[in-house]
Amino acid sequence: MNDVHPDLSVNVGPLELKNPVMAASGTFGYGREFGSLFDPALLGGIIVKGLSLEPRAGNPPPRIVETPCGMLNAIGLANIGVDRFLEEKLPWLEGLDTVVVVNIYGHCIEEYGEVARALRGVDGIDALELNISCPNVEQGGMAFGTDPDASARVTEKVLAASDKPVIVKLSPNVTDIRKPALAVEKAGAHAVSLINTLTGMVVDVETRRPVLANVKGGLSGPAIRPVAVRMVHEVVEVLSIPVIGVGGIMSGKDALEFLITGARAVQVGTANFVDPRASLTIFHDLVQFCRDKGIARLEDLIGTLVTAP
Amino acid sequence: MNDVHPDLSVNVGPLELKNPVMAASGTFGYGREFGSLFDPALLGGIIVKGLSLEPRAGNPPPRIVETPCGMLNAIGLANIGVDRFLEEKLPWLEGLDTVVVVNIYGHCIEEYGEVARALRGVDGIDALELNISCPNVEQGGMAFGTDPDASARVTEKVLAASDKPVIVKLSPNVTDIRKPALAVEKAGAHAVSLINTLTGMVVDVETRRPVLANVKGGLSGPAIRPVAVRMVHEVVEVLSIPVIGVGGIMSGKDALEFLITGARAVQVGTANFVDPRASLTIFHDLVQFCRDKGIARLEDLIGTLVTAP
Amino acid sequence: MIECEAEISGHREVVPGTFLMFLDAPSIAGSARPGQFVMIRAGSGLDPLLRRPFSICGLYGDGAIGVLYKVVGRGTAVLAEKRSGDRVHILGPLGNGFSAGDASLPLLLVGGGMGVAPLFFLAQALCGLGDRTFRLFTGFNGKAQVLSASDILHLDVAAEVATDDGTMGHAGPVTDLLQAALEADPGSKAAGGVCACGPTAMLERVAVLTAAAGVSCQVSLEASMACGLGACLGCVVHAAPEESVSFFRVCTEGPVFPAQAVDWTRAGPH
Amino acid sequence: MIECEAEISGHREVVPGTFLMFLDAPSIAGSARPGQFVMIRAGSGLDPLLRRPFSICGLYGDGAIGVLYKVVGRGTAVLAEKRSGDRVHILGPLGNGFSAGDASLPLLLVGGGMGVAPLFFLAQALCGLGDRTFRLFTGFNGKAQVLSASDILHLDVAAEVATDDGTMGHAGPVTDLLQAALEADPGSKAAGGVCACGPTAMLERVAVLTAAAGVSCQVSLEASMACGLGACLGCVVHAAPEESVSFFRVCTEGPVFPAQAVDWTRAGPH
Ligand SMILES: Cc1cc2nc3c(=O)[nH]c(=O)nc-3n(C[C@H](O)[C@H](O)[C@H](O)COP(=O)(O)OP(=O)(O)OC[C@H]3O[C@@H](n4cnc5c(N)ncnc54)[C@H](O)[C@@H]3O)c2cc1C
Ligand SMILES: Cc1cc2nc3c(=O)[nH]c(=O)nc-3n(C[C@H](O)[C@H](O)[C@H](O)COP(=O)(O)OP(=O)(O)OC[C@H]3O[C@@H](n4cnc5c(N)ncnc54)[C@H](O)[C@@H]3O)c2cc1C
Ligand SMILES: Cc1cc2nc3c(=O)[nH]c(=O)nc-3n(C[C@H](O)[C@H](O)[C@H](O)COP(=O)(O)O)c2cc1C
Ligand SMILES: Cc1cc2nc3c(=O)[nH]c(=O)nc-3n(C[C@H](O)[C@H](O)[C@H](O)COP(=O)(O)O)c2cc1C
Ligand code: FES
Ligand code: FES
Repeated sequence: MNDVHPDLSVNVGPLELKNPVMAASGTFGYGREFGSLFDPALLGGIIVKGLSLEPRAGNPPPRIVETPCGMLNAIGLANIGVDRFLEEKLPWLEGLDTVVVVNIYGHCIEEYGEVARALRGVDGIDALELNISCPNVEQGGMAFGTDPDASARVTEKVLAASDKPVIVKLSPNVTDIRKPALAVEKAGAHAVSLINTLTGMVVDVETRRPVLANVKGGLSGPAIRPVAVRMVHEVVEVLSIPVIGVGGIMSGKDALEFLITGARAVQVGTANFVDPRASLTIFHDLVQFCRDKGIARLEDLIGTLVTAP
Repeated sequence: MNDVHPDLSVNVGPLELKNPVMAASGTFGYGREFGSLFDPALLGGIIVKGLSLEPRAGNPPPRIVETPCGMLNAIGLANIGVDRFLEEKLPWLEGLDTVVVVNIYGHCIEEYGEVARALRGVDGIDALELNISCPNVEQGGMAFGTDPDASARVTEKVLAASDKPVIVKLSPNVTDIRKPALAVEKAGAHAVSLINTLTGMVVDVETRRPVLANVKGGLSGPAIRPVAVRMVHEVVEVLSIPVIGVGGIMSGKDALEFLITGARAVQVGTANFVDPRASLTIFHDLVQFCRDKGIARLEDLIGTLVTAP
Repeated sequence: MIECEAEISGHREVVPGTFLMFLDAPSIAGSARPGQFVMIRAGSGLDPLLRRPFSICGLYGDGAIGVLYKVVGRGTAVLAEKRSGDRVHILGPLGNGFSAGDASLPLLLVGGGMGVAPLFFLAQALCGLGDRTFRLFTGFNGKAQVLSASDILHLDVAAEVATDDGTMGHAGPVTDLLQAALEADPGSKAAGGVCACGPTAMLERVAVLTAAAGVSCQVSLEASMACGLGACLGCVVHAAPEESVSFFRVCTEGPVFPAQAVDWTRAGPH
Repeated sequence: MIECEAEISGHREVVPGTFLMFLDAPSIAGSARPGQFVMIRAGSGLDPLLRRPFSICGLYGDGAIGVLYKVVGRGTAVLAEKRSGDRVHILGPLGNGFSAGDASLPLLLVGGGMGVAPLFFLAQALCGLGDRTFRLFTGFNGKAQVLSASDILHLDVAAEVATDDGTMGHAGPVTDLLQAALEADPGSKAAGGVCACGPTAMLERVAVLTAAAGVSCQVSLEASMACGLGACLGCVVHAAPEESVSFFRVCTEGPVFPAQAVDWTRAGPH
């Protein structure tokens, strides 16, 4: 069995991935940063840092702090803006034989539409991922993602402006993750990815100040994996569009928790910092697991979770 | 400074604690389990395992599993019921010179009231803590704590039936923790404690089953501390009743994060498993911190967080 | 029962992947009974977080306890990296332990895999009693995994060994040896009872055999644990329908239970 | 820049709480420039989680790099427990490093506390160039904390030392020594530039002094880091108002910056 090559390809709605391991937005830059360590084209997909219409400087430092089995970040969605992305980053990405997803966001619904329009018809971009975890300026800074209606309206706006498959990335900071999931499905999203970061805070007891200049930040890393797996489980039970699992994936075994639960692909985030080759290792772990278990198509593993006693 | 004895006493509304370190419900049994390791009376308070009117057997095993820097539990609120508690456990607790809080719950609003009534006028019980994170059978099993109105009604019901101060323990599995907090304050709660566990899930990739027989469980331990500190911060900003901080406290430094943020006391949970003397050590850490910093009254430290840049 | 930071006074790999660790803890050694266990904090940091339970496999020199463990995951892997002189936090002795039963008749000890650990301690204690006779049956996957009582206890206890692959002793499950012993002695007047520890499937088989033979049987069970003190209610096993309760806490009501008190139909894989 | 598991070929405590670790990493040593750093994964498990950044303090033997670090928290504490022969994952060399500037004039190297690390490597490299002259000023709290270039580099570089408590060398901040050197040389025709690393307050002072003297100055900065590769945008510092950008990433645009490119008013405690 050890010599056969299991088929790891999966499709996420209209997207065909050579394998289910993608690099999560904001943790893999524009891919090239990792290019001297391994070939990013070996991954199932690359999701670039969240992009807005205009360049954004982001929050003042400190922007990150380690927490138990995780980290908080308050980058403030710093990014180079659509124009520079298209000029400086996309050409290299376009050369890669893998799926390229552009993560976009705005501070009002209009802005989401504008970014989508600016990327309309651009070759080399296989899909858009909407980060709806960022503050909704129109509605008092509460994140779009915490309001199912706002989530749906953002999705509709982007679908209307774009010619690309749209993945909506859900915020875990909600009472019932199924509500925004169902709302964006109804609005026409091609897939959902979850989870984005949990909001957290760390206090420096010496200075009696929050460690992050932004006071609060987003919690990521293995610490949040049980919450992510639970939410993916809740969402796959009610949704018919595909789900991409994200949150604390450090190893192939962790990725399998999401795939078995029903995610059709996974995103690796914080692990890229712990080991810049983590996503590649996770891919290799999956291949090995399929071989050991005699699984010819990883597809057959997806959603095989048994919950009956 | 090292020889002076800083005053660690704090009051949580009507409750006078000799120090702010309490043992969290469900992690310290009925106190006596730890009695051969240290004198529980040295703590500011003991909160016993969640009590219901009738004894409950709880969930089938496995009930617990370790997660990165945390653990999931699905005990199912197993407990010995009010009668046996009063006969077998309270007498010993009554003998302790510390605050004894009884954590109670029900599966319908009525049941909360009944437990409160059964404990009415009982000596040796200094306060009640309402666990509203458990499923609301009347409303399709969604936790009371995720619905501000239900939270308020439970609080009113208990206040009407009880002669004791009432602490309401908030669930973190909500979009906006300030809503249930404000609702129970309005309903007359004397204090709130937060956070209870975050709902999570772990999958055994070999058996393709959830590790917990109950499928989902509550995530606790250091992994959730940043979320707990953030929620305490959000709640102290809007509430006028006292707040007790809970979640991932392993050391005095961790407890200080909550106190500086504005919690008037803290609860130590999972740490009791990692080190059965953890709560005592945390108390000693606080004394040492006050000495090192020349703080005569710990009271003066509470809520001194500086968030201005 | 106490909590202390014990020095590792010895540590060696007895068979591939299985280690014997000696911990200097006089106050624990002084009161430990066979079948009791300790909770060991494997790491100094937060990963692994919880302590891990391990049976006491014997007493060594003055004030040391032995722990015989197999590397199965993160906690045991971290433990395996410790060296003599390192210190670890331990809590114990915990649980109830085996009861010796009718002293006039020989005890039958049945251990499978790592389940031999508490039985080695029991064998050591029985040898100490001198007059007390017993037979020790141990089962393993193969010769390479065999844990020898004499090697680990420095006692000449001649265990009767069974291996699944037949590479040593009887070819088959260790329960065959128990079955033979019970059948060789109809009405089993010669058996003062059975003490068993090992995989659940093996224990269930032991329960069936002893029930059929009318011999009293004590089994030592496992469960995932957090506190080890009876406080968290995390370590339960299903009680037999006849019992007054639905569940037993392995850490305090156990880990040793009368075989008939356990609901074997719901005892699960481990 | 590569990622590899490097063997620790040596490890000693040079002054209380500060350690010198040698890492066998020929491919990193082969391309490392003074001022560059490596990201070291201190633990094998999940605590600590992220890698920690450390300057390369010099090259040793064939293919080893030196890391001089102080124990300040969990990651460095775990690192301090490692022994020769252990292996750790490292990523590097990272960052831009110092540029040598005008080769005809002497460089002034100013290091405070652990900030001496990258300057030791620079001193080693300058000695290697032979003809290149330089002066090394180092500052510490007291004699007990003094890190000697000759001890750590096995090079006879006579550093001019300052201590806050006056227990060794000049009594006062190391910047006094720089100030004296600059004042001794009006118009500072004799200074090919200043390279500094240390606490932010010290660096700010160095920036002021060099600006006043019209001497070019490079400073090596610190920031909390996650990736070290320019991908996470976590490690930024405020750029001076004149700069075209608001922030610089310390890991890639730095850690070495022209002193005037930094917004010292918002450079923060560390
Ligand atoms: C009372 C008692 C006595 C024990 N005595 C011994 C002993 O003497 N020697 C020994 O080697 N082991 C013993 N065990 C089992 C031991 O506790 C586990 O092997 C250990 O906790 C695994 O920790 P880990 O971090 O290495 O593995 P984990 O990473 O925690 O788990 C790895 C694998 O081990 C399994 N596992 C985890 N916890 C347990 C458990 N409590 N029991 C069985 N399997 C488990 C998991 O399901 C998983 O498949 C005992 C358990 C109990 C409850
Ligand atoms: C480019 C660069 C080069 C460095 N070179 C060296 C070196 O050669 N020798 C050396 O001893 N240290 C060096 N540092 C600092 C070193 O990275 C930190 O001391 C280390 O990360 C602390 O890790 P910890 O887990 O022990 O402490 P933590 O538990 O992470 O933090 C403990 C304390 O250290 C502080 N701290 C955390 N991270 C940093 C940081 N990046 N910079 C400064 N303080 C920090 C925290 O604020 C906290 O007060 C360098 C940092 C950078 C960015
Ligand atoms: C430093 C950092 C920056 C991030 N930036 C973005 C972003 O721009 N857009 C986005 O949708 N998610 C962003 N995320 C969230 C991750 O994509 C991912 O959803 C989250 O970190 C959980 O996965 P993990 O635990 O594997 O990191 C960021 C995460 C981190 C740690
Ligand atoms: C095993 C276990 C049992 C618990 N039982 C209860 C309970 O009965 N009632 C309750 O309100 N909270 C219960 N909790 C929640 C804790 O009191 C606490 O709120 C939570 O664990 C977070 O704190 P920690 O991270 O310090 O453990 C339990 C937690 C654990 C781990
Ligand atoms: S382990 Fe906590 S009750 Fe048994
Ligand atoms: S550390 Fe990630 S960008 Fe600098």
